[in-house]
Amino acid sequence: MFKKLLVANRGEIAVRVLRTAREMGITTVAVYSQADRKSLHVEMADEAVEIGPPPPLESYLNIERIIGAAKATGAEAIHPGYGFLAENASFAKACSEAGLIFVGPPSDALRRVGDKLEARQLALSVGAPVIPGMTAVQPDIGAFKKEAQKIGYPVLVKAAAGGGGKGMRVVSSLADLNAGLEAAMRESQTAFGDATVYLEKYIAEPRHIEMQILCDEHGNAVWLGERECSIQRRHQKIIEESPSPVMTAKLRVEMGQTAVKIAKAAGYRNAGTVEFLYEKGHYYFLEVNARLQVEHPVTELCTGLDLVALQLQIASGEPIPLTQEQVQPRGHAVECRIYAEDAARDFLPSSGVIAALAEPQGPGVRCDSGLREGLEISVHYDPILSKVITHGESRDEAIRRMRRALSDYVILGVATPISLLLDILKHPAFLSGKLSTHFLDHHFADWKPPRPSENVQEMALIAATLARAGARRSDGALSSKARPTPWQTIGHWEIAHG
Amino acid sequence: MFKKLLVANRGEIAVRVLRTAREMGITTVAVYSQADRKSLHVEMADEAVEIGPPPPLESYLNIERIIGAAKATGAEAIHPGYGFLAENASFAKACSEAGLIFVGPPSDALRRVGDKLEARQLALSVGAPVIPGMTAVQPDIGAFKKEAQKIGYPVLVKAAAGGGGKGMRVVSSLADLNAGLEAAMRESQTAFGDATVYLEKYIAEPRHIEMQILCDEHGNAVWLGERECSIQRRHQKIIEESPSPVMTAKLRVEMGQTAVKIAKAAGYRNAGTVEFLYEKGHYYFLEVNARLQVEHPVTELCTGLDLVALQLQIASGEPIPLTQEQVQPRGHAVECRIYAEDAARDFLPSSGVIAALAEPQGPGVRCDSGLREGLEISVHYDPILSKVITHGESRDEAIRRMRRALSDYVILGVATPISLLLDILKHPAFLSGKLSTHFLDHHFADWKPPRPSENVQEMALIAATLARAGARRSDGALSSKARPTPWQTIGHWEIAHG
Amino acid sequence: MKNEYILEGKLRRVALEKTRDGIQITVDGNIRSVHCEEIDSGHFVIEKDGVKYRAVVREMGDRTHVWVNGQTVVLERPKSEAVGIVGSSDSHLTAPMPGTLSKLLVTEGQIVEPKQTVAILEAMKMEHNLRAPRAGKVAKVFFKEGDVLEADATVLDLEPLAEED
Amino acid sequence: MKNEYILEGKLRRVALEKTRDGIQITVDGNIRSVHCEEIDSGHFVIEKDGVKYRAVVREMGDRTHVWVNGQTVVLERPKSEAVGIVGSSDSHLTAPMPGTLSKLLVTEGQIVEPKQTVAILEAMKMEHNLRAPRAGKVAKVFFKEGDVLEADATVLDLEPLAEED
Repeated sequence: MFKKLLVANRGEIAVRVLRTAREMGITTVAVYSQADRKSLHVEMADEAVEIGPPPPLESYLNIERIIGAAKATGAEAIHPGYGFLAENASFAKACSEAGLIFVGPPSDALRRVGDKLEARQLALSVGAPVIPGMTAVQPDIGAFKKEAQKIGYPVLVKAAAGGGGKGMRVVSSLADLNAGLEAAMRESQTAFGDATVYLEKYIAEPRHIEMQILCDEHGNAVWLGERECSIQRRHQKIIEESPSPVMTAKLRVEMGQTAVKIAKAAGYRNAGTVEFLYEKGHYYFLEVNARLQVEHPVTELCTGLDLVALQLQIASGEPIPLTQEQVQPRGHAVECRIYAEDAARDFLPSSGVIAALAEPQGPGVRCDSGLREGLEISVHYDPILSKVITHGESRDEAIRRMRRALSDYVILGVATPISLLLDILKHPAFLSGKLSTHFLDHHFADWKPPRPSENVQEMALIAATLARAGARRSDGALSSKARPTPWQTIGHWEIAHG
Repeated sequence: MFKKLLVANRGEIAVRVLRTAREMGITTVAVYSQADRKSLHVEMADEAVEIGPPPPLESYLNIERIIGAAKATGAEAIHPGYGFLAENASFAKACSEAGLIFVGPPSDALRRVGDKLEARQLALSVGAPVIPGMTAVQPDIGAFKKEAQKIGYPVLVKAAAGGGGKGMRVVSSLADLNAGLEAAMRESQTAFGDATVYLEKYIAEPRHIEMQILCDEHGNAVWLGERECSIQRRHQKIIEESPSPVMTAKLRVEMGQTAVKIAKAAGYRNAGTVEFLYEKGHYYFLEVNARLQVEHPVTELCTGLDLVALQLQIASGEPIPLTQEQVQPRGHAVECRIYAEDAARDFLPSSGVIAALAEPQGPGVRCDSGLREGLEISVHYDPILSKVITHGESRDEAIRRMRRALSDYVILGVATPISLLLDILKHPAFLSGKLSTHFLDHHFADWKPPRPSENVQEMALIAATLARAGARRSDGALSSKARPTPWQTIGHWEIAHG
Repeated sequence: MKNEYILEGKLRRVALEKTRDGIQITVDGNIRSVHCEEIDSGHFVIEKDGVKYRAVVREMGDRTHVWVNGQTVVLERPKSEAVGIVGSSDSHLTAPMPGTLSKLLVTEGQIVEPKQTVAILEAMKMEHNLRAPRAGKVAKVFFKEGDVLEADATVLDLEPLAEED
Repeated sequence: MKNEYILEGKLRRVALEKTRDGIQITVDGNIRSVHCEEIDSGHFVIEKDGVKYRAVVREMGDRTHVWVNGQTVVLERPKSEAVGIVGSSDSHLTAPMPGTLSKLLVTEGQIVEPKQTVAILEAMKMEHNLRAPRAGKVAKVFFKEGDVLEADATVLDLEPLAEED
């Protein structure tokens, strides 16, 4: 095992990777932009290197700076997290050219699965079911029109380099095709630096079900069970769970084996996810996510494995330490993503300062977070703040636990989707497992946050007034630790009747 | 299932029970003494009832007040936690007489296993191995002298009503017998209101290994695997783990079956623990802990079960929802207890205010805590603050994870044994699993906290000075929320060389 | 002390007054029988009619955010400006967050429908549609494509449609 | 600003001084080349020679507790009293924590050996032995069995043994 690891990411995923690395006795190096000087991942690492101004292109996407930081600190390996450079074949190549271990697939495999069209060909070559659509990059709008005509509207325009729902547009008629292509290309260019898009049949009511896999350089490969990620907004997952409510033991083995076949055909290595759409008993290969995914904790809680530890072991050349038979998922896990966004205003990202924070705790509750009070949530980066993951003996227990955890989660200062998530977790369609990627459109299109009851409103008014009274009283009476000790505050008030 | 539960306890265990009850949709009632008005368990419950002044006898041990609170709030059941009234047969009886469900064994079973001598007889009756010693209450010092003579010094004087190491004394010669008896009786009277003590053979190098069991009123009983709790100070556990490093599959089944036999013979119901001493391949019945134990999370992390949920199900008359074959422990779990005590000064309890707090988080880390910043740690109660429990695929991973978690745990204001725990977790004898209840005496008798390096000392001096500078600067510039916002503080200082 | 907030568009008044028996709390002039415990700075447990409410308060400029039992309530301090000024959302279109104006879809003088997308703002690697709050004529546009906007920057002014429009 | 602390029995001096390039930190007169980041009130990350130290500071009366990378360091403010006063631990025996004096094992005039248990304090449901800090004669006992003691209450005074003892 290497001795020193640089984590080329920020936020909750950098913190999560750093924790495992520290537990393995590996010295850790964080990198950070000028906007992230006070971030938790910077504090947690043994060393930290500033790599540039806030815009990602000048810092977290700056390959030269990151490799420079690794060389300067003597790091032997780089973990890219997710997003940023995680699936960037040039970065993987630059790492190996600099003599650094890239904790992820080899550059070739990244390129192969990163190109959606090539990945599709790979899937076809091993006999995996795929969605009807384009099989090669098309030069002009005419080709798109023809293909759309052939497979029938609605069609889906997708970025070839895409992921995370970016650079994707549903086009329901010829009249909208041009605008949809343009929007997808513009977004793809911005997000991935590549405007190439393609087109496929739009599946009306799919579930998103994906399979976690591991491959090592010794030819071993295992699948670790599925995650259902159908609850999405803006094509981006917000609730994930495992097992999927529609999964059968037979289908799981079939999808698992298909996923491993695709990965092997791609020369894949390390942890990865093969995504499928599922509708009415059929599944279709969607794409390979060649990275540790946001929702990986769902699989960790079910299998008892530490995927980051396994990633580091595989990257250092060790074989996968378990056989397919030793993978024995247990119970049910659910993850809710907490974004800085306003669910009532079309999920508009929200920036600001974390003014108050209390994260959920307790048996079966895990909170992967990069937050602390006083942290500024910058406009420069993906607005994910944290993830709450719960595990229970049954789906019902995991969901009830999640409701308890979310209703204990205090975040003030930025908007979060917590009240939407709580409403979803109570919805009959969710509870009965009737999911599709259009779940939110079907059931929550006009969602408004529940109006606070008159009692809750009055308590808010009273608490705000008490806080002002308290703040006033502590003026000039503050201790040197700059916050009032309990006995300096207003204390216990018993209000007499009448 | 009942609809409303009163939790007759405080601190971390009350919080832990409340969490599961809330997840099960049960309305919760907390009780609290005047010292605990601002405690987390009071805040977390749906309702809260003050039950008296700080001394336990006037509040948490006041049966009448607690039952009164249950009646007044319409609670149908009472969970006693551990300590206080958890194993009090009169309390269990008073509950059932008041028409309340006591979440624990029936009063008769409590009395039977609570009397150490009767429990010994029970164990003998089912063929369980026991430690040589007294088999009945003895009226005078003469009988103790005779018995000690018979089994040979050293002998152990134990409180018949005892537990948690209270009311216990090792006596190594006739000369010390009188003093030992007196001390044990005095402590037993104080702790349990009963001065009855007895005597048994003192086993020199035992391991403490216990078996978690569940029994329901339908005659079902299962064992959930063992915990090794050999690392103790003052006869009280501080590190627990599962599985035990010396356990074999065969021995586990044997001890599990023995534990279930004893419980059945006692007419036991609900969750409980049968404690054994183990030495050189032999095990001896020690006692039954007729309650949820402090270290129950170790079993929860290994089995994936929620013992409190199971307790509530059993108490409401449901059968145990799983068979012995369905109990499939996985991986390894370790628990460290965090007490308010000074490990360098003979574990002297420490009282004070929690001035700073940051609890460990991350994959495989659970922190059961009743803490928050500003909380006053009172002298009136058991000094347990919280528990850190880690789970890993192997013992090694669980231990490494615990070291990471403890080194991230910030508690200022009261002394804690964290640096001792960290030293134990690095000790070769601990790492190789060579444990006994005298582990600390053998390896840590003269332990002193590691001296901070000169660099750490200087950083402490610099940080303290910066904090004073910051506190000064924020004087008069404080916002109404009474703490400086990040941009009011001294911020980013780059110190020029020479 | 007396405190005023705007909540759900209504002016609400809270008063704390010392009495012989403790402190009397009134909301909009009605006495509230509650039990309050300050747990920590800005952190309260309030009991009313046997029901407990956990509240965490943070003042952020003109707004006070209060978390109560899992819900967040935002209180506004009444503005000192004279009542009657039209809300900014009605006559101006403002950037809801900082970002780059990646696309401007209207020109001055153009008539827009309610909810019509008039501009696209790019922030946090996503595109966000800025929509007209109501029907109107674009009176003035303050930025051009590619400009970087601060939060709450006015992107354009809308004027009401004249009868003949 | 200048700050003085007692640490491990030694007087340590820290000075912060504004210079043209930033702020200069000296410890005991030696300039320290460090990079300091204040993360939150009383919460710092300090880097020295490429190594990072996380520090959390709380002042508690005369003592400052500092958590640094998992270790807790306690700094004392130098007392203003004249040097030379005998430490309380030498001539008095004080209660290390609040509790009930459950057993008093010596009487006035009795001679005690170092580490001899002279009283038993009961607190947090446990018994704690109070031991003589050194050999001496019990000059005065201030409490009787059953009394409730505050932390740091003097339980008894010890006087040095005369030659003839």
